[in-house]
Amino acid sequence: MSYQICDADKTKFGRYGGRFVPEILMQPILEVTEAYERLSKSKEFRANLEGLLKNFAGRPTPLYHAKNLSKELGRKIYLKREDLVHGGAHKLNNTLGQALVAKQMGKTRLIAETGAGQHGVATAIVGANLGFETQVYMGEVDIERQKMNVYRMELLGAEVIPVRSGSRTLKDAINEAFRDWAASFEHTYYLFGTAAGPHPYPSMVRDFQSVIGLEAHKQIMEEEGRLPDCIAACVGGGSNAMGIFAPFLKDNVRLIAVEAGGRGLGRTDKTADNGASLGCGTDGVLHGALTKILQDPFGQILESYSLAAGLDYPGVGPELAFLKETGRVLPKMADDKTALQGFRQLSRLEGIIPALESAHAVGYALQEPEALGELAIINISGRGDKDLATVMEYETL
Amino acid sequence: MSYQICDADKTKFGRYGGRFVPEILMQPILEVTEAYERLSKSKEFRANLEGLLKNFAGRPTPLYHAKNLSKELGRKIYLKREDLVHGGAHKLNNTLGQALVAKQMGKTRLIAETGAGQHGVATAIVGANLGFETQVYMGEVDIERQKMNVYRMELLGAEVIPVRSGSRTLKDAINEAFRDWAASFEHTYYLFGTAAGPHPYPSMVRDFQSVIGLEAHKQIMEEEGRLPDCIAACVGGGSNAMGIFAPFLKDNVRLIAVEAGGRGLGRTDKTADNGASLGCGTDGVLHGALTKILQDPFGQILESYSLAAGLDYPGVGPELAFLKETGRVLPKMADDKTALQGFRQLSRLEGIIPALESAHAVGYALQEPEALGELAIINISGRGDKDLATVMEYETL
Amino acid sequence: MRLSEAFQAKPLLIVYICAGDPSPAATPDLVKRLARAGADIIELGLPHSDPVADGPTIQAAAQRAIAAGMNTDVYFLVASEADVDIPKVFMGYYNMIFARGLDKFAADCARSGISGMIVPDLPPEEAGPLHEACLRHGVDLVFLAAPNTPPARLEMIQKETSGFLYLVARAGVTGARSDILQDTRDLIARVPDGVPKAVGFGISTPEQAAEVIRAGADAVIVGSACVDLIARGEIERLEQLVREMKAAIKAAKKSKAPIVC
Amino acid sequence: MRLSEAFQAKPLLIVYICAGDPSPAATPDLVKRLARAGADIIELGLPHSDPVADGPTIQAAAQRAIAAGMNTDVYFLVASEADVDIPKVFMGYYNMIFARGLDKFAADCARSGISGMIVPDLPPEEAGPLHEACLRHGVDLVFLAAPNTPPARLEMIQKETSGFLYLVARAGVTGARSDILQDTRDLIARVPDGVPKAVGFGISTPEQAAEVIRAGADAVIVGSACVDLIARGEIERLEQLVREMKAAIKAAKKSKAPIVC
Ligand SMILES: Cc1ncc(COP(=O)(O)O)c(C=O)c1O
Ligand SMILES: Cc1ncc(COP(=O)(O)O)c(C=O)c1O
Repeated sequence: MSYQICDADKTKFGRYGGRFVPEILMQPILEVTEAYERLSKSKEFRANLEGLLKNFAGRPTPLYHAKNLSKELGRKIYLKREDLVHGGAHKLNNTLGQALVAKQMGKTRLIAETGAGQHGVATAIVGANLGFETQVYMGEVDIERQKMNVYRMELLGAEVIPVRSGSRTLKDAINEAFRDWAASFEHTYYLFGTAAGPHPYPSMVRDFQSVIGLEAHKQIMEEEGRLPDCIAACVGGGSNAMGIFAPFLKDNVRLIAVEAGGRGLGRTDKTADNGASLGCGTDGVLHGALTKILQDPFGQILESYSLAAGLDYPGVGPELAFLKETGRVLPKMADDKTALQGFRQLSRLEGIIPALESAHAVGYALQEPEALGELAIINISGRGDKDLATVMEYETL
Repeated sequence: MSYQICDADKTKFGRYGGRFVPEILMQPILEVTEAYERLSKSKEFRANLEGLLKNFAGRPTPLYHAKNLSKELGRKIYLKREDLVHGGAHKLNNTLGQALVAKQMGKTRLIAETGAGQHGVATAIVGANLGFETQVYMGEVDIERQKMNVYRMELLGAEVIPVRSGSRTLKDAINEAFRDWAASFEHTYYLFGTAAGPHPYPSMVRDFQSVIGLEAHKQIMEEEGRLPDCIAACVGGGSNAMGIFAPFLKDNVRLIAVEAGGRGLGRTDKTADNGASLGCGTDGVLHGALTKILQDPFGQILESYSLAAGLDYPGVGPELAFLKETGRVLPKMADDKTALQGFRQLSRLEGIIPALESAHAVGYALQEPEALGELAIINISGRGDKDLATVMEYETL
Repeated sequence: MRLSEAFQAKPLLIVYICAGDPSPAATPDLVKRLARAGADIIELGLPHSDPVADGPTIQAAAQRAIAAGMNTDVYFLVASEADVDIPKVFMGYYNMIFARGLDKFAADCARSGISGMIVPDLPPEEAGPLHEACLRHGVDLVFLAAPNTPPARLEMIQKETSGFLYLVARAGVTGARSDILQDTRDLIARVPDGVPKAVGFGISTPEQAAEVIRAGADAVIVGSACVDLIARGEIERLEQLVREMKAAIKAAKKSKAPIVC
Repeated sequence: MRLSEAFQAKPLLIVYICAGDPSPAATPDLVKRLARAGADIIELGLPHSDPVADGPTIQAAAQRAIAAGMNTDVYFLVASEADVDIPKVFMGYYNMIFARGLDKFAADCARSGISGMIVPDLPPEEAGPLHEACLRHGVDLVFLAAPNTPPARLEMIQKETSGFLYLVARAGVTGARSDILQDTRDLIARVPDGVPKAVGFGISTPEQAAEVIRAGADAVIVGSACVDLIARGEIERLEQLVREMKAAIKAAKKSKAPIVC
């Protein structure tokens, strides 16, 4: 396994990325950058992380040939099984890596933001395992709709701090975590949950998540003796997508980023009916990076919408914004209904209940199978247990 | 990997086991016996199963050195991570194996019983994946308290049939499944969920689950260069325990079977306050086998009790009954409170939320660490996500 | 009376009831009424918490009986009191026998006038010890054969059974059904004439009973249909049903040409 | 008036308010009152949906202002109307500027009498294009330095800033606090005398303001304390606070011996 090292002076992907943060946070962020650059070259650090990925997180995850789905779609489909990672999603790949960075930096406290609770749980897990005090910011609205994950975090010894500002969802939880960090950086590490945010987070998170793609690259060559025609992954902030895409960027593989189409393309003054910042967003600055965002003409951030809490974010990582611009990554949308179809179909056909987020990639594949070519990989970023209540409720609507 | 083959004429372990079933079921059971014996020697069958275990179920599962728990207990503790198996518990090891047997037998329909829903979900998963019609019997009481697992089964395309007879729990679901099978055996395979029931189920389920112990045996030798002093596993019917114990039976390793102590040793006319048939039961026949059971002086089966639905069963597999008699396996109890302590402690110390069932083994270890020796393995048979509502509710009592 | 003796006077009607349903006190009288109505053998069920071979009707009867205080001690009291001059046969699950001790159980059967035992979850392979106890106390141990029992096994069961051979009419559990299958006819045909054979599971009407006798059975066992009437408190209709069944099998015995229904 | 001109008459009191709070219509009058009460510079905030550098007080003000119809177009109307003879400085997040277009934004500032811009989420590294736009339109671009800004970086920021240097009084976000830390004193001391330096974040009382001036600052920025009074509708107390602050820093300037509080 080898991580793509981010280069000291390169904080941007084309015009995207950068560090648009208050001065008080520049020093903490530069320290994280420096620590990560140093550690990513350290054999000991990598051995340590690889040990945890293997023995604690349960890696490698299988690349599963989904025979029934393949038959349904008339092409050969493999599923990358991040649903089997400890905690139930790819999120732990990143939290393990960053928590080890935090440890090496001598920090004793972790803070994180969470929307659906998956990154919060993954942070609480590493907090417990590696002995940090852990506090997770979560919007009040999200706390209400994700009670079980709140309880999981608490069981794991983390404190969940309700965020009452703004739209009281993920976006505001991130704001609040930055505010905390601005006062606490001395002992505290901000463990960001997706491949967005100020540099070095987009690169670092992509690197830690690229274990997905590195495994998949090796596995598909072993199984098929060739690379896939296509890889599809869902996109919230972009961490699972960049994780599986990164090791294939130089290859002739079509990379499809499936965003939340939500209820459609509608907008109001303050809200968008989707979470499709890559497909429908415009250039802007959110959470420390210049990227594609959902905003009004004046630059106010819109509240996004998706049935999948993990895709319900008005921004996206800057590297994906760049890769969209260059045409290397194709942004696509799956709306709520399509995602639900993916959710049901994968459950029935293969006995795998995907996360609603991942179900967007599956749903897209069901709708546009030709886009997948003859041999494709779909990234199943997480398992759907967390979404049962949501889907049940949606059904009765 | 090599399975311990069960011997054609040997239906018993000492005086335990056998086939106490209605004549109408003898032929179906003999056919299963024959098919299993034949297939367990078939290279193709084994390759097929190993493929699914690796690529679909996510095996091998890690043997994780739990550093914080080790420190807490003053000895070196490894956790066998069945919580990472697809579906969330060791149950899939067995359902994959048996479903492949059923497929080879030309059956088109699977039936199963379930208590907490874990075996039902594991059956629904293989039913979906391998293309069976699947029906799962589940007591009305259990349906009420395990709504999420009912919904999971339905999502996976299985039908959940409510059982209204008897105590309307697991025991009665098994009765009902046998009744179904007595009329449907021609096309239907009864996929039994634990290492109990009539021969060949106890041997077959043990064999399919012994992948746990075979992996652990190899892993502990790789890590430590020696065998553990002790292995602890929880016991409902005994499948996860026999699965990890079997490959160590000939070794000098102390094997501890932790049963549900429930509310204590109390009994009424019809109920016991625990699920400790190995520790507190007497010889009797239940669900087709002579074994240790919880019964009144006349032979009526008592309703068992445990906060962990998967341990809430008044019987136990015959092989464990035999191994208890010979002294090879030590039966121990952990009551609800101790299990909850195990649940919380493992969550906080290691970032692993165990199933309430597995938490019994952890709780026992916390209470009697000396019993573990210097180097021990605890089998974490499943993950605790399914138990969050139960634990939350218990807390507020 | 030994069962073999009873089987001299074929065709026989064997009536199953669950001891203790609706109450232990009611059972002896019920047995006597059934005998008077024409039953040739009474199959007296000992209720079990987990009656895996039984359908909903008999399960419910067992639950009522247990709730009404039925247990093994009471069972034998009731059986003694049900003093009739036709044979009584125990029917119940092995664990109830095992719990009391095999020898004691067989002895209690003998003492309370029970001629034989039917244990639906005890195949011959597991029956050795009980068989011995039964021999010691002169109690027959009746085995069952089913439509799916293969020839070699059927032969073994025929050899092992005593009193009579219980032929399971069709796949499934006890409970009233509306037709008699070809399977059942085949099974009856597969057993040589010398073996006394009673057919049960799902026989609920005089027509079915007659059909079974015409197919070659020596006896018909009727259970759920009777239990159902007891559950509804319709004892007179129960006696009526027994009378009709008896008449039907007698008539069938005479005109042995099979009727397709 | 250019900011550098204003800094001739040290010590200065810079007062922050959020444009549009409680309503766009109210803002021009508020600015005039503050100027009359003694403010030397008005920092006029453009509310943003995601004010990451701000504490609860200013967040709430932004939400009120947005709800009351404040947007960038309205902002510049309001700023023009707030016709005072002290400098006005824009304060707001980069995305609002970026969305309008950097050049247009700087031009609008110049047109509506805004002398400078404070953009708390725009470090010098990212500020190149805006800097150019500001130069084109004669608007100062003020950078911030914080207690944890290391020496080399502080030097770079000093060089890059124009108008004055905004010193962040302490770790955290905007919001009233009760003490001034050693960190702040150190930061003030680390900036050479030639650089005009204003200290903000958390200064809410005349005592704190005085202390900051005694520590060597050229100006004090007060924000949340004022916003809080506006939120409560206590405009006279706001004017009173401004008067007291102004008096305190003037007095402090004369007797420059530091007081520990
Ligand atoms: C299972 C799962 N998949 C995908 C996502 C989206 O995040 P990202 O785009 O960073 O992979 C989330 C976020 O919570 C998630 O939980
Ligand atoms: C996680 C888990 N562990 C243990 C058990 C107990 O079963 P067994 O004793 O067969 O392993 C169950 C049963 O449902 C279970 O779900």
